[in-house]
Amino acid sequence: MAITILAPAPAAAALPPRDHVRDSNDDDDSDNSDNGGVNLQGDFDKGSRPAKRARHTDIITPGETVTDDSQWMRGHGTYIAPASTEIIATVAGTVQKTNKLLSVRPLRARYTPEIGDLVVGRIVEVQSKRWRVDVGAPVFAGLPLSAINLPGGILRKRTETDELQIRTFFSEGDLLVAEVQSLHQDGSASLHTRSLKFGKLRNGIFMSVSGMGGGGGVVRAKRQVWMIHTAGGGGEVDVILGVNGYIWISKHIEAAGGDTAITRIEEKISSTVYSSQNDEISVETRTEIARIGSVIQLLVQEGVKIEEETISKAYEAAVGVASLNQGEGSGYLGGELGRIVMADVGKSS
Amino acid sequence: MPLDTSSYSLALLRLDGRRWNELRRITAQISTMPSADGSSYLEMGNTKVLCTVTGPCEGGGTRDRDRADIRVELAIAGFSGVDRKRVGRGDKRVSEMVSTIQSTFASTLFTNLYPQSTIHISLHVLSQDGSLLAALLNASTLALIDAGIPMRDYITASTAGSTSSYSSNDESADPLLDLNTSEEQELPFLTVATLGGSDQVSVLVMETRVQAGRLEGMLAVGVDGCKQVREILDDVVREHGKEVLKSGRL
Amino acid sequence: MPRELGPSLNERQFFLQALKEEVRIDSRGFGDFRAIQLDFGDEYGVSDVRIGKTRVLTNITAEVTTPFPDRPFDGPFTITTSLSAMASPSFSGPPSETEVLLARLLEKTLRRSGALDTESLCLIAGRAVFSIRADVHVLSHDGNLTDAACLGVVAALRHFRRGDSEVKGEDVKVFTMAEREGVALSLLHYPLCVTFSFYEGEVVLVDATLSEEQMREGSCTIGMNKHGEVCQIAKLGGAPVDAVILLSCSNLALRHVERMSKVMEERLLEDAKRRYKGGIKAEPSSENARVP
Amino acid sequence: MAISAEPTVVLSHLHHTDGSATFSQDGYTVIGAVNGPIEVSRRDELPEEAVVEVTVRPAAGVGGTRERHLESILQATLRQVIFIHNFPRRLIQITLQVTSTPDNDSVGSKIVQASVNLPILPSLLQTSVLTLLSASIPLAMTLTSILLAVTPDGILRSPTIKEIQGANSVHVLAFSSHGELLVAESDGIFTMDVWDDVHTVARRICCVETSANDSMQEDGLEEKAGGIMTFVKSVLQEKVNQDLNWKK
Amino acid sequence: MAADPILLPGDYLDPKVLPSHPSKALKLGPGLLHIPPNSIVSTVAGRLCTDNKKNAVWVEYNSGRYIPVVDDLVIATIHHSATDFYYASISDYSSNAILPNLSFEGASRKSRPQLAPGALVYARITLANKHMDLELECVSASTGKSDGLGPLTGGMVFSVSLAMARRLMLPKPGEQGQLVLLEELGAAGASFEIAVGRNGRVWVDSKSVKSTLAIGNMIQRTDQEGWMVEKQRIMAKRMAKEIS
Repeated sequence: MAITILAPAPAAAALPPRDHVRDSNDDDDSDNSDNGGVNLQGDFDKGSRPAKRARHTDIITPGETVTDDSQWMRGHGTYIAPASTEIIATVAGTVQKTNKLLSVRPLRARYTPEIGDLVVGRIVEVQSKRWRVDVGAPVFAGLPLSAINLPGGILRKRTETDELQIRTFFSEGDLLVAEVQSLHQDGSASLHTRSLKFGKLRNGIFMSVSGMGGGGGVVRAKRQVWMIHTAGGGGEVDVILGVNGYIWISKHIEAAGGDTAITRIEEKISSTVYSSQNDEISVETRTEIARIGSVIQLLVQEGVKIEEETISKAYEAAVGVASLNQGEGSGYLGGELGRIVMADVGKSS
Repeated sequence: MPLDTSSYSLALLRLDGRRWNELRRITAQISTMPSADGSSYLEMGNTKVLCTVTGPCEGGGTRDRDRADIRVELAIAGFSGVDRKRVGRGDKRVSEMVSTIQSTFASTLFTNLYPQSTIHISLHVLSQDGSLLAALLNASTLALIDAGIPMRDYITASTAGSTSSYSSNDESADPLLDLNTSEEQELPFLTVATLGGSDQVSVLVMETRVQAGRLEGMLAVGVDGCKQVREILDDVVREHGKEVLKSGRL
Repeated sequence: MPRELGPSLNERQFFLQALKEEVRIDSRGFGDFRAIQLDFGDEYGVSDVRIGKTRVLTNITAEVTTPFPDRPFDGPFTITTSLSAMASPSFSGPPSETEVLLARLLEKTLRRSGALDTESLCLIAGRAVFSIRADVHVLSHDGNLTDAACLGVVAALRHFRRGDSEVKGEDVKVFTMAEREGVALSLLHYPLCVTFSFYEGEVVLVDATLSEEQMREGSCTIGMNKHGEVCQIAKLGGAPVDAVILLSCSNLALRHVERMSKVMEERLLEDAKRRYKGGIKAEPSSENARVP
Repeated sequence: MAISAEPTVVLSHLHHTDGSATFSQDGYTVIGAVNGPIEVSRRDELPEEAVVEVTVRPAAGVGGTRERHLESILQATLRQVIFIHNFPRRLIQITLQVTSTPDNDSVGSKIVQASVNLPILPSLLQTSVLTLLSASIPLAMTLTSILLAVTPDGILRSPTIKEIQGANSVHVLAFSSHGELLVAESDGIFTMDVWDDVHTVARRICCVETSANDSMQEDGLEEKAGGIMTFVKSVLQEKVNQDLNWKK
Repeated sequence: MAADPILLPGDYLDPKVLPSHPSKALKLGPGLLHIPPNSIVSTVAGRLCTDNKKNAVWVEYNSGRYIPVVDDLVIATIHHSATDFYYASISDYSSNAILPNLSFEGASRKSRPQLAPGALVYARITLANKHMDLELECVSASTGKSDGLGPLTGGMVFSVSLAMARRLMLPKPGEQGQLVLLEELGAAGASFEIAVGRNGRVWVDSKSVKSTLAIGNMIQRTDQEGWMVEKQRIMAKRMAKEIS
């Protein structure tokens, strides 16, 4: 075995005394500069060596002390080391200060429910008086039978008959949009759908961007549900961005009669709200729904936050790109097309 | 094939040209897999591992109802080693590593924040060249940070060896940091993992015979190696964080 | 799946308070073992180790087999550990984590450290070797199975006698104990395990009972021989412990290993004397001399 | 060491089990432990009676078909002995660990051992019953068991391995405390007449020949050497007296 | 030596040994089974005991697993809670017993004790049926008072044999059970609280860790080593001196 023997080091340095090892950190730098030629590629530039690093970045990482000032209270993403006042980060993210509350918001994390969140979820289990709903949180959320609009009137009392036919409202696999009503001690959420905005979802497609970080991908915004007037004869398409990173894109269905009397709406509830049957959806609408889906996927890939503004812009750009490539009107926005769309989005913002 | 260690005392360089206290090249990436809650890819020299974290998600609390369970899966690819041997599911060495990783993070993560749920850590070994357990622990730490699961501090790991085997009572033996496969086969070594680059040792595994007196030196080098690894991993996380901030996702 | 209750909150609190006052529930010192009792069976290679209420029975057997093709000179040495419902109902069913880790620890301490000279088991290279098998039966589990099992296997290996053998050309003849006296195995060193349990970051207990094990935050098993060679260290996760404490554990381990080695030495000697008195040659015939 | 023909018993010596016993006889030593009645997994539970689980573990190696066969005999027998209707949806778990067998005459005798199932059966049966008694699990009866070999020289009690190998047939019989035959397992060639003889001999050895409902006359029967029932009774008497020494 | 006969399972009782009471019906205690029309058979190994006053007969034995009987007092460990119940365990590997949230003194829908998993309660068995889940209560259903039942805080639990638990709970342990340890400890000035569960668990609390341990260990040793009255007296005095 051929070994190139490099010039031996001076004899004095040949045997590093063993008790010396503990201080080796101190000589580390000198050691490294000695053999600068052997610089490890994995080593980051010296300026960013932690010992010398000025904490100019806003990123804080687990184990890092946020403050040792005892006037702050610790919030999410931090802990206080036993027998000290130091508040230490437990996640990698940015510091957030709310009054005297200090918390670290992770760069990315699973969705943690908060009261008032609009979420899209999927029924995973039907129990006698409630449903268990996957909302992408650490544990399933609950939707009590008492927290939905029952057919035949908003104010109607729930009866045993309703309990027996609980599956006629929601059954396993059904998708719904709901609001977080309350939180339990273990962090699990209780949902409600007691508004016409909420309820069962149909006539569309489901997407999950929770991989890009629930809180990070979809942000809590003023408007999470809106309508896009699509191009190409697709008509109106609804977009629902669940704060939990679950997204629903569907054909817009006009509530029958528009703003007629409330009693009419109630009747409406009974007939269609819990239907699992899709309406007639034209090919054009389907194309545009798919295009919006692709747009969102593209934004996720590019690490752009998902909100009404970015989606609308990107959608317009995508429509523009599609009109250039007439005849190849697939909604697919991978590769080159995606780059063009993103360039357009960048220009307009 | 026995490893020729005789040249070490001449040049004080190891066969791959490193000094006694030098780590191999460590490169790592996080958020490598968008569909997982957290993911990482880590290379320590030619040891390459992939880690994905899913969760915390529903179902769990079997050990303790007030905490999340941690489930670890470890798959060692048949092509990862020299002998291309398939590692079965029932392999005790694998079970031991799985149990070590599970137990390490069970006392590092704040699992009490996620009662009745499970955190899945799935590890894939693509290539093995020594310090496997250390690489797995490091990759898991990164993926767990990426998943935003609260932890006390980084768990970082490295290996340390000694330049002469147990039989030769060589007083002048040097400790070595971060062993590769051929060094592991020939020399006594240990794997050590510490919390946050401190002297707090979470994992200490040694499977070879060595004089007790040599332990201190090896442990000190190993602990120091963990400290260095922590800085490298921390830089990876910070770099990634900066990018995320730049793209305006937060 | 039957489950164990585990210590109640009251017991946990009481235990931790007692630790603060430097008291253990069974009023032992933190660094003390329970009483160790080592017995040997009537047959060779059977050891019965009792540490407090923990009891482990080890049985060594030898058989002539063909060696593995890649190791033609080595006699295979296997250690099987079985935790049955006898030790705890939760051990019925597939091997538990406890069982796998115990097997691994014994394997690392005894096999990887080369305690048994496997080459001495070779009769005809590539054709015939003695294969040695150690069956470890846990009869009662009140903590610290590892140390008990390791002591049990080493003691049983030292106690074991395989049948004497003769090789004539290609033929191997193994004599029964009646025909010729048995041959002791060749052991290169006698590694033993000492397990430390950690609490509250700094309290270190030796030889934890089952309930102490259920309440510990971490543990470390050190395998050593009396010459001060560390054969194996296993701190497999758990709460972090200062490196200095771990090093002091290895010093403490040596003391216990020396003590256990002495117990083993004495008991082996006593057993040898007992056997000699009866006349080892007279032994086989006694089997037939039964009460009519 | 010398193999004692007299059986020896240690009762309730294992920690963490509900009952335990070590029984040695004819060179066989078996350690038994019982847990129960305990929770049983949903999959295995019986709605009206207890599940009886018997595990036999050999001294060396892992259990195979031989052990499974012994387990099935034991399980069927013990279900008759235990009041299983008292514990519906519960489990009574019996583990029998063989620790020594009397066959060290020839090295590597595992193969020989594997072909012979019966000789160890009486020890297993006796151990399991003693273990159940130690756990105070309600039983309908106690049980005594014996191994007999029919050789050209006549019927032998507690035969050695060699004698078994030379025997025409081997029989294991077990009797309840009321003298009813519970187990009859035979191996070899024999006629019904021979079997009848075997039955008579076995019954005489196992059961204390007395009117069944008179339990207080045992003193007079002590001389009847070999009354296994007497032996079991004296062992338990000792245990009960020790346990209840506080009770006047 | 023993006046009372030792019984083995399957032994028929001699009608002569049965107590004969003119008016009361014969009561069969543990370990006996009535096979109609008029045979009585033992099911365990133990000693036959009779009580002529109560016209009762039973088998005294000490071993095995605790088998729940209605009205027994037990020390149970909370396993987890559900909306209306706590699930509590009274021995390892047994299925859980049900303890209603409201069966505590003064408990109402609004205020009921919050018990974490692992907490101990001293409870009475209200339902023990082989086909049904065990049920417990920590309050007397008739008076609404706890009568000493309820959550146990602090202290330490020691395991003893089932017979020892019975002896500790006898109305006159000294006379009926040759057990004077507790009285002697009290007389020697040791102060402590004790709760005995029929399931073989004894809870002890006192002012210090050391004395609690000493008392607990003494109870265990009396049980395991079979200390007679004299020995109990000596040891109790010695211990009282040590801990005071």
